[in-house]
Amino acid sequence: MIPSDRLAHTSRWRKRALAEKALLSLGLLVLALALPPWPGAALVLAAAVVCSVTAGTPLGALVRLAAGPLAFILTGAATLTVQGGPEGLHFSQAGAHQAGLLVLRSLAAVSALLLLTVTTPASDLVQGLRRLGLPAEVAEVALTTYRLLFVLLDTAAAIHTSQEARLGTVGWRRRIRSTGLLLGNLLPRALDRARRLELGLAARGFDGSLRTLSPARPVRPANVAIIAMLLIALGGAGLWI
Amino acid sequence: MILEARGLHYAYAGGVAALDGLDLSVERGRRLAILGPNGAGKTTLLMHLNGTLRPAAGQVLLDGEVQTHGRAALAAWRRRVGLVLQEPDDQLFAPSVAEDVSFGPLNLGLSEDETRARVTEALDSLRIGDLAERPTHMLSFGQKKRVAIAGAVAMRPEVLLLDEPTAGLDQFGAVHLLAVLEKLRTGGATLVFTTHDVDLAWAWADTVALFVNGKVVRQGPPEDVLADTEALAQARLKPPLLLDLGLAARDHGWLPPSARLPRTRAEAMALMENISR
Amino acid sequence: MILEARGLHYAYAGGVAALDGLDLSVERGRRLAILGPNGAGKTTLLMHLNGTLRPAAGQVLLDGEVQTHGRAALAAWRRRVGLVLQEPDDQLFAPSVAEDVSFGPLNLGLSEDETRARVTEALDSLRIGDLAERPTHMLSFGQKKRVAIAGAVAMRPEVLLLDEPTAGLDQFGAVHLLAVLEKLRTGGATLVFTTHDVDLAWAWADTVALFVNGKVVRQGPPEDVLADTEALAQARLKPPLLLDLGLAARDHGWLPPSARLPRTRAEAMALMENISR
Amino acid sequence: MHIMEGFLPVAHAVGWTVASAPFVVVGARRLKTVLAEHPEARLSLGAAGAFAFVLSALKLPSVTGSCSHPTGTGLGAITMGPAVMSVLGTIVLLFQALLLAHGGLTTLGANVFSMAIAGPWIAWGVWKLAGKMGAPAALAVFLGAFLGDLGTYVVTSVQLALAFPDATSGILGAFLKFGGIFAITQLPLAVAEGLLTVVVVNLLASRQAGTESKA
Repeated sequence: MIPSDRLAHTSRWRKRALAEKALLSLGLLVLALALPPWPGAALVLAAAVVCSVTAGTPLGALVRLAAGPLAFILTGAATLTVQGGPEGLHFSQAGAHQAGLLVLRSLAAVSALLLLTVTTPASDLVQGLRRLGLPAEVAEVALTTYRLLFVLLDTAAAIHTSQEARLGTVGWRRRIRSTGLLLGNLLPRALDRARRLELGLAARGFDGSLRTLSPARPVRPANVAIIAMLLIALGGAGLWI
Repeated sequence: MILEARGLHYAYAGGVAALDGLDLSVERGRRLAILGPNGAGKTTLLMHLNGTLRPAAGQVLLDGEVQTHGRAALAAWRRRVGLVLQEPDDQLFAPSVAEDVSFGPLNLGLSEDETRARVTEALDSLRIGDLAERPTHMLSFGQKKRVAIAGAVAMRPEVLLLDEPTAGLDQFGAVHLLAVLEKLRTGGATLVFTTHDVDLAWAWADTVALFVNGKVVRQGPPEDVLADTEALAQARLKPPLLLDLGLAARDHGWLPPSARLPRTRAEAMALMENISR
Repeated sequence: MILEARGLHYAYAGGVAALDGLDLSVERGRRLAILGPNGAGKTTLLMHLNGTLRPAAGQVLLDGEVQTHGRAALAAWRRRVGLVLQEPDDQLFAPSVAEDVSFGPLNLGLSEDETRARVTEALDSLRIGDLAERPTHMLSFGQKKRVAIAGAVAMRPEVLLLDEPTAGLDQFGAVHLLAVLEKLRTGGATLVFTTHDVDLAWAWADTVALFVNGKVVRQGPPEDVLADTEALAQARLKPPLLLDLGLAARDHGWLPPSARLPRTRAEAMALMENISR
Repeated sequence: MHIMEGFLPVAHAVGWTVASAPFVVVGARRLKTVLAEHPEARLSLGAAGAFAFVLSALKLPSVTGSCSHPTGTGLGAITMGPAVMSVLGTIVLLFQALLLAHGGLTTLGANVFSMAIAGPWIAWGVWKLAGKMGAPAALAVFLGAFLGDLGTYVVTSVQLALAFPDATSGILGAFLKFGGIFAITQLPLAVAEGLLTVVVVNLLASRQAGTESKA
């Protein structure tokens, strides 16, 4: 199970139109990058978190989702606090200031991305991209990927459990070997599953394309107007304060 | 006969014969159980009955007409004969339930409105209308199984082929699934299912075909086929428990020779009541 | 008590409680059936009993000692408690049967000679010595299932946890598997298995634990637990058919109140004979 | 090694997207041609994509104990070829960003360049070259996967250095800083990934052999 996917499917905003959610999240993302980090990014960060929580995401879950990216952001930013010189590396006040702003900006951007991921299943986004002109073939491969990755994650978890039960994950060498065996079994099984899926879909008239009918979720102009006003207000505040 | 197989031959890549001159006939509006042990090739047989696999020799007839494997012919054939595989993950590919069920109707060339109507109808007939918007990967096994059947039902097939429909389901899940299938049948569908479960075949089939070594060695009413201990032994199977008990009751004179043998728990309990009187 | 669970709590990522204050005790050398409907969390429970999952609260005791989840403690724990999952494909990862079964013994740090001896012993005890050199992915489902069990048996666990051991097997396969497991038990192993099949629990368990809503609501001898219609109904289950028939026979006075109820087909047929006398 | 959302300045994000686009478009064209001939391949490609996602979501044991993931670029390139990997890799990176917040949308171009283009081509090239020079199969696989993984890490370090040059020592100094700090996790990971890929490729080969001898 993927936490953000589960959150997206159980979100209060699950049935909101894709365009509304995309406009809000991507708008915030653009603002996070375009506005000066202080106070612009801070405002975006606050807005994204408030929206995510309003959509029904527990704050704790949001923090856990942000933890992974944050580790990278902090490591990356840490390198900016030191400067190379003729006598080796030394701490840099200016670098630290730059790093702080970078962390703030990245965090705002990550929270905007998270707002999208906890309200909108990735499959909806791919369907949206398809309507915007993504080639159908690529979209269909992507949607098959989405569907099968859950099946394969379950399988991988079960294989891992059985390896643990037989002490296959104790020690570095055994873990490498066990992980290799896991993957070496998973790939043929993934392809085998694709073959069986082909047979299963043939029975339903598979003629080469994987067309389906998505539920219609009409855009509400009022919501779009509210989102636009929010984004303009944030942009204005970020520039003027 | 809505569906017939005549002299089907088919061998796997390794050269092992899966079907070896198989004959089978399916009566319209009835429930046929194809009974055999695991690995006997029951799935392979089903895949011949809707044209997914092409026999090396022999024919499949639909309403008396020999079917061919050209593109257009196959499409028409599969429209009339639906197939539900044992493992629902082998048939569900779309991210959500309603999207998945819409695949078949769209392939039939139906309009969006018609497709939507078909999806609703199919989900309702499987009693899973409330799952329409759920993501496929968050369903339980039993729910997936019903969605897979809805995917076939949405194409309104005349014959529905089901591979081990109750495998992996618990009592409750199996009872519910059978109730839903029964409703489809009274709606006019013909049901053909494979199983290795003699008790299921006994409780629920109108006709049983015993599948051994690539052939149907016996086909007929359950009380004949499932009482044929010798034929069953070839398939490494034993008679259903209730059939055995019913025959013993008949032997002891507690059931008149012409009376129906108990097929369900309720009938068996009623028989016990009768004996005590 | 060789194995005990006390007050286990565990919730899935979504916040749904899987185990909700679960207690369970397993007697040495016996067969315990954990009975519950699909999706109840039976697998999750097994994964706590060998330390794969760590409870939010509660303890697992082995021979009276509380188990901990440190690296070394876990290794010792899993050496003593083996786990066999439902799907054999998830457990066979080496190219050949013998290589696969050697995975556990090698991880125990045994020498090559000792490992070879263990592999032979495990395959023989599962009666599949002839499969040793076969590639794992070419086996039948029933063969894979036995190889997976051999993989656990080769580590000589004191307790063997089996998730739905007979699921997917036909009559013949199930009977053979149970015979093999019975041999392991007489060899000293304690067997704990999950199932949704009340008839299997009735035919084969010494003790039944009824698992409902994250708790064991009843644990005891099969004739008590499986006759408790109310408790079973909570788990969406019905009593075993033979138990129902046996109780009816007892009610009608054909069986003395103290006599053992029929658990197998043979015993039921013998009872019919008795009645007729 | 992913660059997270919002970490790159706008100009760099756009620049790397533009740099990656031709590879992905050409890959998508290839995909279209393949799928026109083999419509059913969309299922197996989807399965391969799902596999790549699972692969990259696995935690590998690393010496520092931090959570690190195999890139899968080597295995993907060796089993599927580097051209298809550019599209599949992009799909996988998109899902990683959307499902795990690992990487990002504005940094997708940069991540695609390092992990779906540079890594696979390096891995594939090294693997082929080592094979031609007579290296044993396992060594060729190891070198391909090892250097493919190292390659993505070097490219990412370059990307970061270009975005954040050191005030005194410039881009080169910044590259050494970023390279140095990530080397702690990436070097052992590259070794692990190389070994892992050897195990996988060996297993796949032995399964293949088993199937053929039986058939």
